Amino acid sequence: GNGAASGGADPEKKSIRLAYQAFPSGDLVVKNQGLLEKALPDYQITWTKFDSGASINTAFVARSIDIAAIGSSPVARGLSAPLNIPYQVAFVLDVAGDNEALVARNGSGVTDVASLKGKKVGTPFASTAHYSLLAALDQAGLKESDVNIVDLEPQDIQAAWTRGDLDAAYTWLPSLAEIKKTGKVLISSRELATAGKPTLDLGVVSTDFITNHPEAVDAWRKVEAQALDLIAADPAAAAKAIGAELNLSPEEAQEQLSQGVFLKPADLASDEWLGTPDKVGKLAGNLVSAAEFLKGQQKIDAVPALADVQKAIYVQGLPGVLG
Amino acid sequence: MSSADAIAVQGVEHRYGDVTAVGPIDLTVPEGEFLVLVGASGCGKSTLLRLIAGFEEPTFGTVRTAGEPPVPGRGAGLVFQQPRLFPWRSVGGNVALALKYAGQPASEADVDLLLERVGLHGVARRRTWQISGGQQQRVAIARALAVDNPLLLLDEPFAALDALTRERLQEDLRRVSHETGRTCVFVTHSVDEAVFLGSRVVVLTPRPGQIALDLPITLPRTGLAPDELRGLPEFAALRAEVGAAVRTRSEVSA
Amino acid sequence: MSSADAIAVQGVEHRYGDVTAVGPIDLTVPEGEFLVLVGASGCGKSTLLRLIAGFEEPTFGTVRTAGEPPVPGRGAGLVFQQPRLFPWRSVGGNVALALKYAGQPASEADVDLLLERVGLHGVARRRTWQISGGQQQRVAIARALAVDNPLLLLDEPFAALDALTRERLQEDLRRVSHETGRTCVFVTHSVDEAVFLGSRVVVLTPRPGQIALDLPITLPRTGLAPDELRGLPEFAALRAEVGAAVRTRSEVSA
Amino acid sequence: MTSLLSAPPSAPAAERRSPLAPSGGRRRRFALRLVALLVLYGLWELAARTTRNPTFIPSPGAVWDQLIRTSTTGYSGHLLVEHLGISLRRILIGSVIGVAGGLVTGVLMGVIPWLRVVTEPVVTFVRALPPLAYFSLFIIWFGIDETPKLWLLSIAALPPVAVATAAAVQGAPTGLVEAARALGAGRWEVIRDVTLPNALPEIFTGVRLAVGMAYSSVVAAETINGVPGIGGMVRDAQRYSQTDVVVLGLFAIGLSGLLIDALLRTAENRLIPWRGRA
Amino acid sequence: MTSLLSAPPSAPAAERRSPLAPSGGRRRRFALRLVALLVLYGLWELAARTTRNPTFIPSPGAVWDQLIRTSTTGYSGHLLVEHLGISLRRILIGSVIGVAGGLVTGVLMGVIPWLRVVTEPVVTFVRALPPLAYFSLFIIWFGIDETPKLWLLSIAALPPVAVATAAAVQGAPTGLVEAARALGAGRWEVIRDVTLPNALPEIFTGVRLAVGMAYSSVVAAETINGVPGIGGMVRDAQRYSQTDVVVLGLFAIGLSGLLIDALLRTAENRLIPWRGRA
Ligand SMILES: Nc1ncnc2c1ncn2[C@@H]1O[C@H](COP(=O)(O)OP(=O)(O)OP(=O)(O)O)[C@@H](O)[C@H]1O
Ligand SMILES: Nc1ncnc2c1ncn2[C@@H]1O[C@H](COP(=O)(O)OP(=O)(O)OP(=O)(O)O)[C@@H](O)[C@H]1O
Ligand SMILES: [Mg+2]
Ligand SMILES: [Mg+2]
Repeated sequence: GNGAASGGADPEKKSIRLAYQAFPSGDLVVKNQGLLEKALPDYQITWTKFDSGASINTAFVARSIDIAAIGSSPVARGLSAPLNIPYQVAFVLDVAGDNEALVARNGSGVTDVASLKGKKVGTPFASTAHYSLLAALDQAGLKESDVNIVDLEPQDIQAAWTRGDLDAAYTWLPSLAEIKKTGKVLISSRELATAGKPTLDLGVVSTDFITNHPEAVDAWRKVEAQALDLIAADPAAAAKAIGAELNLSPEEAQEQLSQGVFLKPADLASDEWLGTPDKVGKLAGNLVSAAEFLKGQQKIDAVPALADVQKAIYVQGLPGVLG
Repeated sequence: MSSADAIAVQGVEHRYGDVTAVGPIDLTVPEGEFLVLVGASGCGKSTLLRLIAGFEEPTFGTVRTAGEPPVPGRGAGLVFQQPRLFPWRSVGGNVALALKYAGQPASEADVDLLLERVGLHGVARRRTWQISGGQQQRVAIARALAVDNPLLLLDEPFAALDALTRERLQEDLRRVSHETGRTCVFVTHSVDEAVFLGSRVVVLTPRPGQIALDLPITLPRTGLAPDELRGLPEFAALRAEVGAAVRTRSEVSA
Repeated sequence: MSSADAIAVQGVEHRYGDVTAVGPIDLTVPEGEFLVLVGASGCGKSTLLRLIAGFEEPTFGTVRTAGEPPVPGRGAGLVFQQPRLFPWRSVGGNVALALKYAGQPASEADVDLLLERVGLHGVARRRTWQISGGQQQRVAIARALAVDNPLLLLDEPFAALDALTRERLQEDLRRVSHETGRTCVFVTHSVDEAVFLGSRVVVLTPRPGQIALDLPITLPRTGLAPDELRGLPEFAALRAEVGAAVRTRSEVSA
Repeated sequence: MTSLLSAPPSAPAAERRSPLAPSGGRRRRFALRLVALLVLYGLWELAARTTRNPTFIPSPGAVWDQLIRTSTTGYSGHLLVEHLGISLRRILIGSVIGVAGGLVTGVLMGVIPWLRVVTEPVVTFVRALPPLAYFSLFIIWFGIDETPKLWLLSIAALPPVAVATAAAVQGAPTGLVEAARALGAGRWEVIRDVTLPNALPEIFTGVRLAVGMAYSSVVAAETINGVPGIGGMVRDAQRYSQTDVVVLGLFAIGLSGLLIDALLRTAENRLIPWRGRA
Repeated sequence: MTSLLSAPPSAPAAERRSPLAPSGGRRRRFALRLVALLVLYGLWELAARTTRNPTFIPSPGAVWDQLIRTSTTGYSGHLLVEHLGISLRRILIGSVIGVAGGLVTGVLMGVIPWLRVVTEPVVTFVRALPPLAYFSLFIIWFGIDETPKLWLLSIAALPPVAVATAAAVQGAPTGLVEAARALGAGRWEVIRDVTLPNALPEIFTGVRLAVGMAYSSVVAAETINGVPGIGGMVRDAQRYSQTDVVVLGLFAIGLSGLLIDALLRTAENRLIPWRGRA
């Protein structure tokens, strides 16, 4: 048990183990430009790439990481029974916008969400896209069983799509870009977000780490905010950093970046998202409704109480600390 | 070398790597002859038989059977020194397989007939490891007898048999070879057996085996009972001659 | 049954499934005796040897060697009917392994000595399939001689050897068994060999093997050269007696 | 005479006095397994109690509850037996195709030298490839329904049989091959009557490994459109950290695998009475 | 006398007149492989040209370019050789552990009857389990660094060796076991001097399969924290539909697998001169 034994629980040991994922966000800018390393020179910092929120949850359970970039849907799972992972949401990395969308294939005869009835729709199960798809169906008055939902990884969606095996798919970039070429966007996560079903990428920090290294958490939030500023101010520079991490050309990276929704650091502390120590933001409610959805799917045992989820939003020092 | 020769071995020498096992040897066996090979252990008898059967190619010289380079399984039946039974087939199944290769429908009766010819009763359904060593050897003989080849090569086939069984099989083989006119090459260590069976006995020198004595056996092939034959003074004389050759020309060798 | 008896077989019968292979047999072999077993192929000689070696347990009756139930590899050396060499070891390696089990440091010289004793020179480094059938059998004998057991069980050890080699090994075995006082049980189909080697010859009936003749051989064990021994009138008489027993009491059987 | 056949060959001497001798062996075996099972159960219960974290080690009780629940109300819309049945069908078909393909490849490779020269590297290359890496190609070629899954399972099952068969065929005993040829057997008769029977024990090992491979590839195969299917169920449960369902799925897979292997072993013992006698 | 040893055993008669007879065999073999390679290349080029979709079938040229690029500027922050080197190290360690474990398990299973009764079902159970299903448990138990990867690879490599060894050990030739015992060999001496050498050919087959298994599990093992690592690289590329990199990775895996298998085969031929002679 190498990773499991050491790390965040030990206040003496100055090390941070970060989990990141391969979606375009400020997190990658922080990693690529070494912002955190510069801010905390006496910490030993390790970055580990994960390819799903589920495996990040597992790593948290194994006490192998301290801070992670993770989707809102897995966070809702992590905060619910039986997982009850002791971590707190400390940052909103981005909100899914046009980079996640439901697309109908040309020639499938599907024109809107409602006409998906009886059709075959692909999406990666247990992802934010899956959640959004079900939300979109619900919005259109369709039951889950009305549609034939197929579990496929994004690259497999692209393959199946080309063969004409799918009528529609809810997926994200880069496969989204490919299938959009021969399809029509029915709804995107940006629209669902405005309709109250946002899906987000969050930064979470283990409770142990917060207790032992609050100043390191502050530093991390600062550099993440810095990255958001850079994305807003100099998208080209941000895209270059992100592209380097994703093995993409800067142009491709910038194209992808432009389709996401990146908040301003100041907005994070608004009531819409994290909120402040005095008033925790709507994010908590959002997570609870995601949990309710999961409960309906029999994927979790119980929906956590709103108050408990609010406690799991780390708002200490907001909004000042982001500046 | 006339084409009527069943076997023509010309200037043959065989080497395994650096070891010269036999040769050089020149040997012509006319059709219908019963040739017995005698020689010290390790002198190359089995090798010579394998050369004639086509399982080895001579390092030097040529081997012809019925005028052609020998091909294993074509025109020559071979009993190896070891039984080499197929363990995945029953005793009867081993014989049946040989019958099948010979193109005959392998009825149970045929199999039993062949087994009885070598003195085996009621063992057809046993597994090959459920019979004694001598019985295994006899199954191997029965298997080789299943195919009607003009040439029969036998490598110490009776070595593991008791005197009585051995004599019966000797008589059977002597009679059959005479009646059918098949050519036989027979390897044995028993001088008595050599003189009794052979129409010609060849004694080999120790490795590399060369011809030390090539003796035609002038005893009558028919008309005499085995005991009468063995009682002939010529028999004793021939036996003594072969025995002396074996003793003087054989030295334990590797 | 005195504890000085090397082998005590009491009311032994052995069955393989439904087949009764030997028995019932009662047989006591005092220490130092050279017992030769003769009998038709399939009469149960090998089975009896395996019972004495401890590789089979009798279906009925008891077997004791040196007063104890026999355990394979303890106190008895065994030469099987087949050579059973280990193909993953060279010829010399097979002998060296036996020396190792005997607790002796297996020097190359020791190995060569043992091989030479059975008439093999310069084959130590060959693979087991690179020697002839008779040579393989001799390696098996050398392997069994490596261990100094008070009891030596030999199952047709000389069956594949030429007359000269065979006689040399016979003489060696006869001398050694006499000098060391080892008890031997020796299976053979050769009546001559039986009378020459044995201090006692037991002829078995066909399956299920029972004792048909139990004959002490009263020939002198020392002092005479082999040829002189074979020339004795008693030798001829004994050979005739055993030969007659084999012939009358043996019928080809399964 | 017939009764002779039914008599079992006498056990090898080395095992003669083993504690599991034929008489009373069955019962003893059963008892041993039961004890082992109880010990394992005890360990599990203990581990579950001490870790007290159902995502780490779900308790036996929780798994049992899931068994009841998934068998009555189902999981991901299908009952446990449905998941298992569909997967077993896939494993079966995949194994059969893979084993057949492996046999043919193996025999050809072992028997025809020039074919081996070309095929051997291809087979070695293919069996080194991770299914997860090339699975997407299958989708492109075969869609998202049964075909790609069956392909994946077949390809997983093929190599053990092919490699074992080829090795065993190449190692055919010279003595017996010669014996068959001396009796007049042709090239293919030698293969049928000597090489293959002789290779049978190793082929069986290959087949048992192949079925195991098909089993352990079922989750990979069912990453795509895998529900219903036990692999799809396990994946789903995994993503939601429902470890009790994951463990239940593992048990369903492992136990049915055990059953099939037992069948194969019985067949092996029946078909290869000569093992150890050649 | 020494020179006798170096002489190769005469080839089995059945292959005597094969087109690949010793003399000129090497060159012929090489030529055959080259032709096969060219044919495969032609097919690939053709497929790439006709589909015209680089995400499905990248052209040989594109893969070559990626080879140059990843070898000079790298991919995901590491050069191709680094990815490959790290993965090979994992495969090597995993294989060694798995093979050693498999050998021990197999021998014990084959030799000690009561242990077999208990161990056999456990091994069968475990080898039916899909690594993807239990990998998350490894993460929980062993963290996210090397340990869980090595465990996964070891467990993947263990079953072929264990099953093949156990089967071969059980099938030890009675005749030779008896011969050793007659010479005074004890239980363990019989195992060391008869059972194991006799099982060696099958064990080698098991080892070759095991290494193949470790190879094909490397992507699964590197799903988490797998960069640097060839499996991690492939997965990364997969996610971004960079099929040329995926194919490059597959080639790197397959070709190095080929190399290792060739080494194993050479060792096998050296170590088992008696194959087919027993
Ligand atoms: N593969 C081989 N490599 C090297 N030497 C060999 C090989 N096979 C046989 N020999 C040697 O060649 C010689 C002849 O062997 P062969 O088997 O023909 O003898 P043989 O006359 O049949 O002896 P036996 O009466 O003992 O059966 C022997 O000295 C043997 O050691
Ligand atoms: N496993 C077995 N199952 C059934 N019958 C067997 C088995 N082994 C041997 N037999 C039979 O038992 C009898 C005795 O066999 P054994 O090997 O002892 O004979 P033997 O006297 O040594 O013969 P040989 O001189 O041919 O070697 C034979 O008739 C044989 O067919
Ligand atoms: Mg010979
Ligand atoms: Mg016998």
